[in-house]
Amino acid sequence: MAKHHIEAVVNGDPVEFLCETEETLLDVLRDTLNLTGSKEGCASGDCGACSVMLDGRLVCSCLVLGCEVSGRKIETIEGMAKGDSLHPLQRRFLEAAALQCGICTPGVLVASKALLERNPNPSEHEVRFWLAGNLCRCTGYDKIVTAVMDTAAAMRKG
Amino acid sequence: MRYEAPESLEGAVALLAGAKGEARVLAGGTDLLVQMRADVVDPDLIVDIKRIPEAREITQDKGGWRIGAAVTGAELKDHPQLKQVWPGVIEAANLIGSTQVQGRATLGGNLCNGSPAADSVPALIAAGALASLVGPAGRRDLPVEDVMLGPRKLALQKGEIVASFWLPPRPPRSSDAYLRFIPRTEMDIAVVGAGVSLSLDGNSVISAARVSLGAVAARVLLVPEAAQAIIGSRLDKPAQDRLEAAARAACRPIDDKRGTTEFRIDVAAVLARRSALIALDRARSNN
Amino acid sequence: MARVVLVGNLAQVTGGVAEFDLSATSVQQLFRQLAELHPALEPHLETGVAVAIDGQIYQDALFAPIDEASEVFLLPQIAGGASWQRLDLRTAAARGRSFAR
Amino acid sequence: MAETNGHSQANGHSYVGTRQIRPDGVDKVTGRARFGADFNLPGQLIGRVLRSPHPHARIVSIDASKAEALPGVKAVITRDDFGDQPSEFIPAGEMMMNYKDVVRNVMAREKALYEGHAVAAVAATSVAIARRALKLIDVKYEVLPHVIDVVEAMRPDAPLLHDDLFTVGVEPKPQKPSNVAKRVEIKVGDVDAGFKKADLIVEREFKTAPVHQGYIEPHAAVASASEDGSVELWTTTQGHFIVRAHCARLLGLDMGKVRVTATEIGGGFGGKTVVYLEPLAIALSRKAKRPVKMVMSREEVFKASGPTSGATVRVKMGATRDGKFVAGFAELKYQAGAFQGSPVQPGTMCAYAPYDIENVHVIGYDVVSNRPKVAAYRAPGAPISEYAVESVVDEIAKKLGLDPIELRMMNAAREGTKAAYGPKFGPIGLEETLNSIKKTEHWNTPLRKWQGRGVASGFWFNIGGETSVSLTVNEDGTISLMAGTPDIGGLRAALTSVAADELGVPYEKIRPIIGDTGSLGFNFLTGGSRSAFSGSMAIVEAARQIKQELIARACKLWEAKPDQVEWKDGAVRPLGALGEKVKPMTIADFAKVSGKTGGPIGGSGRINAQGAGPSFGTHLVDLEVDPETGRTTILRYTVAQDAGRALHPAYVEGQYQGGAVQGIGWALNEEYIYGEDGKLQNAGFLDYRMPVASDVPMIDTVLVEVGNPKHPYGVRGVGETPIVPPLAAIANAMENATGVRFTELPMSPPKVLKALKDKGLNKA
Repeated sequence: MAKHHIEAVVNGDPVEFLCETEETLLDVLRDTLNLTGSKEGCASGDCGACSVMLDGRLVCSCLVLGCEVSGRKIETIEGMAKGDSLHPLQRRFLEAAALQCGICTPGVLVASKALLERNPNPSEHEVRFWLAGNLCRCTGYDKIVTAVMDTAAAMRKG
Repeated sequence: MRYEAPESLEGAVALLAGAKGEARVLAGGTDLLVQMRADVVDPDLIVDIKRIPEAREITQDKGGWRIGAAVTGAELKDHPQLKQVWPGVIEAANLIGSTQVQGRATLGGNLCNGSPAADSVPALIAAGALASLVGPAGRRDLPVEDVMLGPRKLALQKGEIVASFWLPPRPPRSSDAYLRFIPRTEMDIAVVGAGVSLSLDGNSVISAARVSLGAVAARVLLVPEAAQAIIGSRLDKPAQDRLEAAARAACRPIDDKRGTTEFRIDVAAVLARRSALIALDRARSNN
Repeated sequence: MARVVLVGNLAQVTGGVAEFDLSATSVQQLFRQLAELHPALEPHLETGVAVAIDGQIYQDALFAPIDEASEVFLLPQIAGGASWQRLDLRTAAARGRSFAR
Repeated sequence: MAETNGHSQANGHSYVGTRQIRPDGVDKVTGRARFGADFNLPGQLIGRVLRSPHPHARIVSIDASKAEALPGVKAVITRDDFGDQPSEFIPAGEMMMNYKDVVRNVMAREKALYEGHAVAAVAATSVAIARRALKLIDVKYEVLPHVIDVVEAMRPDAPLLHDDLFTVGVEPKPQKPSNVAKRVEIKVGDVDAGFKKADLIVEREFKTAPVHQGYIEPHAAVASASEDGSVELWTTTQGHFIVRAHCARLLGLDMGKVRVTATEIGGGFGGKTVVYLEPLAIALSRKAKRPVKMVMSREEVFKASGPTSGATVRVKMGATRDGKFVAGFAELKYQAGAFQGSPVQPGTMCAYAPYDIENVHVIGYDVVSNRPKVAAYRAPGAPISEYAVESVVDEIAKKLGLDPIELRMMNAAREGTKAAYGPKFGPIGLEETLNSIKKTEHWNTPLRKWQGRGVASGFWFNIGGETSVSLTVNEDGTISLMAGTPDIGGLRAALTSVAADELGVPYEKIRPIIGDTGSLGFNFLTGGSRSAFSGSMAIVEAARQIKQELIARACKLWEAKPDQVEWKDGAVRPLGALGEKVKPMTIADFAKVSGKTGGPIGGSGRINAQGAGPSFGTHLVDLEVDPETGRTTILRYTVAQDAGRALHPAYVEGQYQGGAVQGIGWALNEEYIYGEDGKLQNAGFLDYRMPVASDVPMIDTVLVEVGNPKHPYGVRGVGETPIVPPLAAIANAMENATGVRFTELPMSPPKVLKALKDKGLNKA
């Protein structure tokens, strides 16, 4: 069967690509669109390293087929910084050493941004449960959770 | 591998009924894609039902609620009224996987994946939900407990799909709850799940109840004996003990990597009691 | 004379002798003297031991000085990685040449 | 000692001890950083591995002709593509290593020895074709009986993995082969005499499950072999020089023709210290004459890489009435996986290292079974043996009615103590960590019913080793720093701080990179808590060379004698009368005239770092047990550890926190679960249950700094010790909460509930 021809919007830019049915959105992002910021840690939705926004919903791009995204909006880690300025979460993660190896970081940042857009004042409990699908093996989560809460506080102040 | 995303139920049914080889319905994809990647399934046709209006909507219907089979957990959680009326169903749906998985996973997919450990299924069964099936022979309603026959075995005919679920009208002083046991706080498959739905009379006595247990048998169980054990009571200690005994008696679990037989029976009883107490507490404040 | 103690299985190689008094002033001399006394120790000394001199552990350090009054322990080498890469890789690679296809 | 609760003092340095932004940070928060699987080369093929479905089987034949004939398949490799390596033991510590095993682990030869063992590999033009090709390879197996458990593998009638494996370290030498590769021993004093002096003897047997390092990034490599025999390789590894050595040996290549570049690495914890895909990718590329990219799936990571040993450990300790330890015995049986080489030796040496005990005897066995070959995992071997000992220490405290911290304090190793593995300790910080814990508010908060508190200490040696770095002064006075040990958790930030302080230039003016194997001299890998310790020593040396060179050039420029100038605050400064004639020159000033004054300026540190300082830590944990379900919740956690000196305190805290949470996983839920069929049942993150964010509390840290006198900044190395204490701390807290001593890890809910039920405690 011929490949699917898909048009979608990624990080605000219109994109077109061809994909096989079995290719996931993650495969398309990484291998076809060369957006390798989203990572494959498990390919089963258990690690969150491939987190992206799909029409405003946080999803694992490894659990979405490429052919499903026709006409839809996708936001990835590559779209998080605007121009020269990092998103406040990105900045805070750097200042707070909220990453060690950095492989989970793109997914954690995309997920954390989604949280703060819904809930500008999350409790520690809410941050931890929201991020439960983002495995990190290096940090023990402490500095990640702290950085998300500190960013939220700073953003509330404006 | 063919992919189709029909915009009507009829279109989906026609595709599935006419499929040669293996055909799979794609709702949230959180199980299907994993199984495809692991070479467990290799379908010739995938029918994505997310462009079908009925599968994507939450509507009021006949005094109750109709929830499309492809509505995601995240959408259920965001619905302003549902969580008031069916908190147990909503919390069960929101226990399926992570926030990311919530953005995709659906009630229809959770049921049709055919796992006895599916989190939303005991809550739906306790709620008395009906699955609305559409197939080549038309539409029929089936109680959710009758849809799944065993692991990966469903009562669906060829070409038939679950289009939506209907939750019945709720009398006052009613509520529900769902608890599951997992070793971690998130991200695991239920080792045991227990859903309880109940209604109270004017004297805070349980007048109606349904109890359902997950992951303790080859399919999710509706346990009428457990419901009988608490109907007519205020869920005092003796009623709790009867509930636990009935829950235990209903379990027919297996030993596997997620838990032992003994553990599952013990915990099923504990969760049935704890769920019932939460449901009771909620019902009391639901006037 | 420095006091030299073999820790662990090394004493098996020497037939149970675990303590020596040696006049060595460096690890290199120490190894030479030990190898003379117990030739079977030699392959272990080449790449296989760590040397603790007055509590300080040296690995692969032939020229580390040993004092008259030093207390020296020969220990199994300590690896941070798996035991099988804490080998002398140069030796390994050099030997490997002769088995190349 | 500076006890700083995370904030180090400046001590005259301006960057060391402060929390600088990591130089590689922006790339990592924007998705720009390139990890193993992010590399692609023009014309690359996709490589995939065919793996054994059987835990133990003789490979009768492999017919790859159908796969080779499939359009799009460019190469297939099997055992026939690797020359055999002789059985030649190269002494490596008392652990021997044997390339006969290494070549068999990367590609099965006579037998498949575990489920997931590589049997063949293909390179094809697409993933889909590669997958189809694997299904066309016809492997005929003769299935053999398998053995998984370590104790069963030691039985004389157990299925034999290697018919040429004779136990080393026993006299007389065995006549029959067995699965016991070796017996090792550490002996100090006379334990029998020691036990005679004991008023209390506690003896217990413990069991731990194999656990995986669990890095989130799967193994990945891209290889490009050319017609002239040269090879380029990009791989995610803890040591690209080690990868080069292994690949050169296995494939008969000149080291100089193999250039290995370490990509950014998405976690390793010891698991990325060996080769799996790399030799296969090179062999495929050599055959196909095109670049080959290989990436493991998560299932392959679990089935064919890592984990660390599971073990059975017996501990017997004796103490006097007032709590003085007089004898310690232990017997350790460690799984090595399919090939010998478990970390049992360090297990024996670490078991009693935190204590001053006159009489110690530890015996260890290295045992093969039909599991993946173990790889290093953070303080390899130590968590297992120290868990057992620290559990018994806790029991002794309870039986003698002593405070567990006081008991440890009474027996703690300190400067001058003869370590249980032989030599005397220099300055060490165990007592300080115990004191720090005792002073925390955490230690003094009350607990409720079903809550418990546990404490345990831990030790790791830390190592130095061969290290090469370079510092290059660029034309504009900025500095390029090159290190050769992959940066897993902030190394570049730490080394840049040291270089900035040594050279007196702003942190931002130094750009660090990890150089490839062609750009630097040999570097041992990132492991053993060595990379910041050794790297900073090498940086100090490289900076010294630059300063010396600049002083020499200043003397020539100023026609001065060396005693008329000095290096201070980032510049060569004239002293005395000379100061009236010339102005100080900064590095940037020299850079402008470097061509005229002798050429490019730089320094290199090429050292074999000695003097690594032992690191001790003490952990404190509160938890709550649900008596009706056996579920454990970690409520509160505090880590105190001696860092010697924290070059970058935030990343040191990160090591403490991360190690503690890995330990929590090890203690509570992580394990390899095998079926009767010898197959791994939980080869995925769903059922291999690593802690998620909602499973753990904040991890409080106390940075203890007892300087290491052998390091210019006092650094000890911090990465490994943090995973040692959690297992026992949690087990001790479980005992405190429930009254039940758990001796088997993980303490998963079914086990806990069963134990409580057996004692009639399973009611809230």
